[in-house]
Amino acid sequence: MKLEILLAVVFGGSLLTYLLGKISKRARDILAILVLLAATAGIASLYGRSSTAILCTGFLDFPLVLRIHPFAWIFALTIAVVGLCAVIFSWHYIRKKGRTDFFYFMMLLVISSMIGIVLSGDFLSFYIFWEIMSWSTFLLISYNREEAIAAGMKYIVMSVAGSLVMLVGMISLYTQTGTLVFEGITRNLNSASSGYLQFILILFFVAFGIKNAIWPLHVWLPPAHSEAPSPFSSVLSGILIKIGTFGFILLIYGIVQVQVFVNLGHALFNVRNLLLLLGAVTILLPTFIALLQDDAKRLLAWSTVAQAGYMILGIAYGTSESLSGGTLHFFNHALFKSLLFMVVGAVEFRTNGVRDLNSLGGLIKKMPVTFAAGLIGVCGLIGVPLTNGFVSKWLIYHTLIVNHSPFLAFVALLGTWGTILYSYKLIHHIFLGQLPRKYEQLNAAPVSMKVPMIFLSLAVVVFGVLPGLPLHVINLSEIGFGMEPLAINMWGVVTGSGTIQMLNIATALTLGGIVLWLFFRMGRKNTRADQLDNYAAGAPVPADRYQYSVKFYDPLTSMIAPYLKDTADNFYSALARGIRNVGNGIRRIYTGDVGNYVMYIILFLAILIFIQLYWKVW
Amino acid sequence: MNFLSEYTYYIGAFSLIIIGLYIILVKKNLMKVIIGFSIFDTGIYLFLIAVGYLREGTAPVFSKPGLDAGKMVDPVPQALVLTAIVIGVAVLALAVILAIKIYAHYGTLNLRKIKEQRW
Amino acid sequence: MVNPVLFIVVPLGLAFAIPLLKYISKKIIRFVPALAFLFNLIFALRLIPVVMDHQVHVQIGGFIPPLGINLVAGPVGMLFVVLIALVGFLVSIYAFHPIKEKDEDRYHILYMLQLTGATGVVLTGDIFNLFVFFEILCLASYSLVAYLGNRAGIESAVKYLIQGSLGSGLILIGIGLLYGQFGTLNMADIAGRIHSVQSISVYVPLVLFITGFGVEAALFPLNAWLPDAHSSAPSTISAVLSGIAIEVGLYAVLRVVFTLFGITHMMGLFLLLGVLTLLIGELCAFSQDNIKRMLAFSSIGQIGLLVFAFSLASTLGIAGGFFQLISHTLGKALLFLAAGYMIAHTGSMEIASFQGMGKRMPFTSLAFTIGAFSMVGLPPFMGFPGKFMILKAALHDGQMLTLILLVFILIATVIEGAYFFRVVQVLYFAGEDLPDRERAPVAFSRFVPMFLFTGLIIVLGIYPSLITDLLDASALELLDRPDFIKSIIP
Amino acid sequence: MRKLISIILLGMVATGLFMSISQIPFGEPGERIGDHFINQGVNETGATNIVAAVVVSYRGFDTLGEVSVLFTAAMGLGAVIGLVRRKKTHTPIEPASLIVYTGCRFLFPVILLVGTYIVIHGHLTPGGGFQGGAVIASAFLLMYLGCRGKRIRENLSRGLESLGGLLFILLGVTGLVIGRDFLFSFLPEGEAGNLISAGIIPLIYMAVGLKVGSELTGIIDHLIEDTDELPE
Repeated sequence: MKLEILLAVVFGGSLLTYLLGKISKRARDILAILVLLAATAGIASLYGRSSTAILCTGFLDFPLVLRIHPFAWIFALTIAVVGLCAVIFSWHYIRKKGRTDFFYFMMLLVISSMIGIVLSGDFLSFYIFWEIMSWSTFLLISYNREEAIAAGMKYIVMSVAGSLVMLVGMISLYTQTGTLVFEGITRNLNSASSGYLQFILILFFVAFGIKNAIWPLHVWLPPAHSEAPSPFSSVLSGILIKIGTFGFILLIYGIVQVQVFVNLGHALFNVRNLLLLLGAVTILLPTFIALLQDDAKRLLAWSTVAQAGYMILGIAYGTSESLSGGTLHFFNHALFKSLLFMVVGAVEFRTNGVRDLNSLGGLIKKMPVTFAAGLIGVCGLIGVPLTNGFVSKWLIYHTLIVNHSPFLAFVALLGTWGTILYSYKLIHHIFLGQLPRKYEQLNAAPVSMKVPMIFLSLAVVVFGVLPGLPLHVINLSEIGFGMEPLAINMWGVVTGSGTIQMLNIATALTLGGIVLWLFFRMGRKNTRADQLDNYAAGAPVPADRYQYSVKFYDPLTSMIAPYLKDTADNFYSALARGIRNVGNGIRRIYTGDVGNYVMYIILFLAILIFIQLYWKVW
Repeated sequence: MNFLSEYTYYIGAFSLIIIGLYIILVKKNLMKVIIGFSIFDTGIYLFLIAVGYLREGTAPVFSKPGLDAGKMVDPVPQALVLTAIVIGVAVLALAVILAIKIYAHYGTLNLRKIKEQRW
Repeated sequence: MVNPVLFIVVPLGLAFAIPLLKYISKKIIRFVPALAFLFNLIFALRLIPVVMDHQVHVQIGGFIPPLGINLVAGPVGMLFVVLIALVGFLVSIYAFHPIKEKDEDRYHILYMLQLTGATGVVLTGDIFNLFVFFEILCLASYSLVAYLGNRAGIESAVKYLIQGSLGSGLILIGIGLLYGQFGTLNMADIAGRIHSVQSISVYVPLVLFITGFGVEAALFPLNAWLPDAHSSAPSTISAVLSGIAIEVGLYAVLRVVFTLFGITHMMGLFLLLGVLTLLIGELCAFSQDNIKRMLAFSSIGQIGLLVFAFSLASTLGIAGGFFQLISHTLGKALLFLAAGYMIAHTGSMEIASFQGMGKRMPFTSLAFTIGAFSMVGLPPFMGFPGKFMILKAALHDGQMLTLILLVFILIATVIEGAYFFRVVQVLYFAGEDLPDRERAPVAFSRFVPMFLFTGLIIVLGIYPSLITDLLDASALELLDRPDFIKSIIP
Repeated sequence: MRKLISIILLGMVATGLFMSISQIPFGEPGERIGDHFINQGVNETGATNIVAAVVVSYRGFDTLGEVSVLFTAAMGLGAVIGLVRRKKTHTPIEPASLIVYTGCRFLFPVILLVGTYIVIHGHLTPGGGFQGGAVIASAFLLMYLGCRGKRIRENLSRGLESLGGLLFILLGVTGLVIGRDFLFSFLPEGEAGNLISAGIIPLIYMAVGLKVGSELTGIIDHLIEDTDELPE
């Protein structure tokens, strides 16, 4: 499929969906799914292709260029697939709410603009799609009213700030190189000084870092992800923040070139080290902040911030293995995090909007499919072998250890440890433990929710067993960046200092599993005991005094909580308040007394005359 | 005193302008401010006329034959002043009617008290 | 080719004729302004290709330029004429519904005179004639601000009048000083001789002009009238004041600075002034609860941005400034119209009272949202190319001062985004969700202008190249001063 | 405090103004466009009053603008007052004394005549449309003062106003129609000094006189109207 047609289909489809919604709600939902199916098929048909197309010859005398290459392909495909899943998921989810046409329109617009971003071949079209994505996201985040309004505000203000900084960086690149097309910039950037490159990189890092939620710029993410409607949360967390990741890879590997990037600046302080440091902080702090959360979606949101840190580590490290790790982690994270948001969304849907972990529990019996999906998702998140998260994390750890970065490796491992803790908290609080009385009549998730969840769960497992599939595409894109590709096969990766073969692991695990199963099979038969038929210190606990699982990691959390203040958030809030106060103060100059106003005019005149008398400017 | 005789008209005109501005700046009463504008405008008209003045010149009207064209004052500033006066009248009329309306609404002409529109 | 003088004469004649037309039928009066500005719009658009090729000079009364008054229809002038006619036409459609029960004819007359004055200012080549038309614009504005006759309107009009006529007085002194030194009133003629005299005696008229025109152009600190006047006027007039009047004031400043005086070495001062205006406007708007005051302060901020862009004094900067100017005119007019319609519906100017407007007035809310997005500079709306061009020009300029000021511009833009997005959120997401039934019908006369403004904002946002040639030609006209002078005074 | 600041600032402004003005020699002939008007004005326009030639002919466009300014003010005044229907005066107005009353009625036509004379002879002697119009308006002011309760018909004054403006515009556009410039003097100049001479200058002055007279009268009328309304 041609790139222009692809974009026309998705953007036109979005608008058409909105208009169709005025006629028939059902037709609209189907059309939305069809549009994304078409997009997925279209993108899939472009596999392995590298080509460019001109979208428009002169926008302000700049050509708008589209291009496809393996690197963009994997992002575009992920976006389309996750978007498709989220739209299917919305079928039931959104029906009870108002403004559904608007929801679908914005949802498709966000997805379309993200496809536009990854397919753009120059900075101007990149920026245009980027901004369309920003404002449509803003409208969707605010969709849930009440607290969502503040979340949307936080998002859009940071987003506008970031994109303005990007605009400056982009125009600065233009004045330096005379073009905005990516290839042209790469070609003309050789002569640029190292200081200039670092300056440009920092500008873009701010912009991409805000989208990708790197530590001091992450504050919009937790409220936005938790307040957005759940299908959109999974888009947000699964792919939208990865657009920042895309930007990082594009900038470092596609434009500046990784050899230049690694050797930039000082030995000790340079943008690479800065980025690595921030990546480490982004893993560490948010992981443990996630541990403190009692809101399921907020927990996942913080987890997203933390996982983004892994990607940053992988990308900023700058070897082909680390890039593979980072990119693969992006791909995997898109699958399991959107899956997890759907799981939470399904629960939220059935419980009428309950997201508080402490008031849920025991839903495993009511929503078994959802539980299974959640379990697989959580396993992927932790990086349990045979799920996809394992391979990408292994690649990242391997890079860090082999290249002698013990501190970073330690942080990464510590992050995984924390991940295990909060993942278990999530799965336990929702699905295990005691089923509250009020949820006894709960139904299982509707089919429209099950389908994407099952699909994504399968994907998590399949790509966990066959990591060679995505790694193959990633290799193609690394060749495109002029890097040495990894030695891979269908089952895993071969490196000089270690090999990972999922076939072996799978076999070993399967054998182990069979042994365990036999062991339990041969052991004594389990007896089922009634919930109240147990003892606490010799006395039965009355039903109403039964302890639900609240304050799960109380000793740990009370120990670490004081260190986990979200200082960045407080800083921005104080800044916003400060600006408002300054504004309130400044507008007092318009006193309402016209005598003062006349005085200002005369003052202005007098100052201008004074300037001439004193400095002789003319 | 050559200086004064050289620039008397200018000094007079600019004194009027400055006095008018001073009244506009300092006075509280809207009517007084309007009067200040009147003085300010008058100063400007005087200044414009003074710019076109020619020593011992006559009016630029060939009302009888034999008038020396070289002795006539510049007619352009006079035309400008004519226009400016009409504009001044228009502004003055509007200002006065607004003052009347202000009084009807607020019961006062004190500009320091008419401060509902601010900030 | 139509004679440019008709752009002034036709609306003026129709305005004069309205009292007579009233005897024929009271109904037709409200269509007269639309007719006049439609005429202007069509013929001005047809004249544009001609002026792109060469400036059109028109003498009045058959006297050659330094003697008689001449009109200069260059790219800059025609750009403004088209803009004035466009906004005038669309806003006059909005006024098919009477603003006030009584005195409909006076409203239309004043409205036409206001825009005629603006057209005269941008077309004339004579400094005193510019002053006269400027006075028409100002006087009509004072009257229209007070048109509703309520407390706020009268108070704002008085304050506006005091500041405005002070500014006019200063301009008149400046004209007198210039005539005294050069003995001519034609702008090109003065411009040709300006460097022949001692600096201070030219500098003082310059600052008098900047101060005088700056009052109307709403430069800080001369802009205290603006928030009052814009918020108290009827919404149509707010749209015109914000979309046309201050831009024309800015045009006068530009004409004086670039063409008349040909300044090249004070631009740092203007850059500072522009950024100061921008920051103060946006900061004040940020803490407003009254929607019209917020929009008014936002206009101040936009003017600051324009001043910054023009002060870069490069082709890029001026072209970008013009683009942003057009974008601001269309966007702010749209915002005022949409806000005005919502205010008419709710009876309150508090932003908080607009809750649920997205359901009750979906089209108006959409129009407001698009206008707001365009103001902030989001693609694919018209504000984006403008901001892009200005930033490009600023970075191309590359001086340290510009780059430092750029940081403040970015901060101001973020603040601007914050308050505009807040209103958008209130429109759609604040308060309880309303059922779909409570939808207010959109009157045809309200729908058409808002629809056309919205359409223009989107079309020009996607195809900015439609007008960039004209903008480049305009920038060239302002910068190529010797050519301008030579073409009028050979 | 305010006074002190004002004085300081105004001192600065005055200094600037003075430094600029000191470059303009007072009362000395210089190279100005006014010289051309004085030397050639009679030939070119046929008016012996050069100021009138400048106002109407050379800078006729200014005059059109000026008329529009006055028109704007009149309209603005009406709009601000916001009264269309005139209330019948409920309180009986104390009439002026007989002498004043008779004097006013006697002077009224005389003043009108003088005003008209000034308007018509604008191109020959000092005076013209504006001055004459103002004189005509003063006649009506006298009537308002002396013969209380008498009012002009608003419709009539507005109609005349409108006619005056349209006449001006039509005279201007005629120049365009015959293929020359706007406000081109399409009538023969005639012999300077005659009443019927100077091309379209007298015609324009008549239009201006009509317009200014009716407008100023209207303004006065409005002001009187509104003071009637004021609370005691």
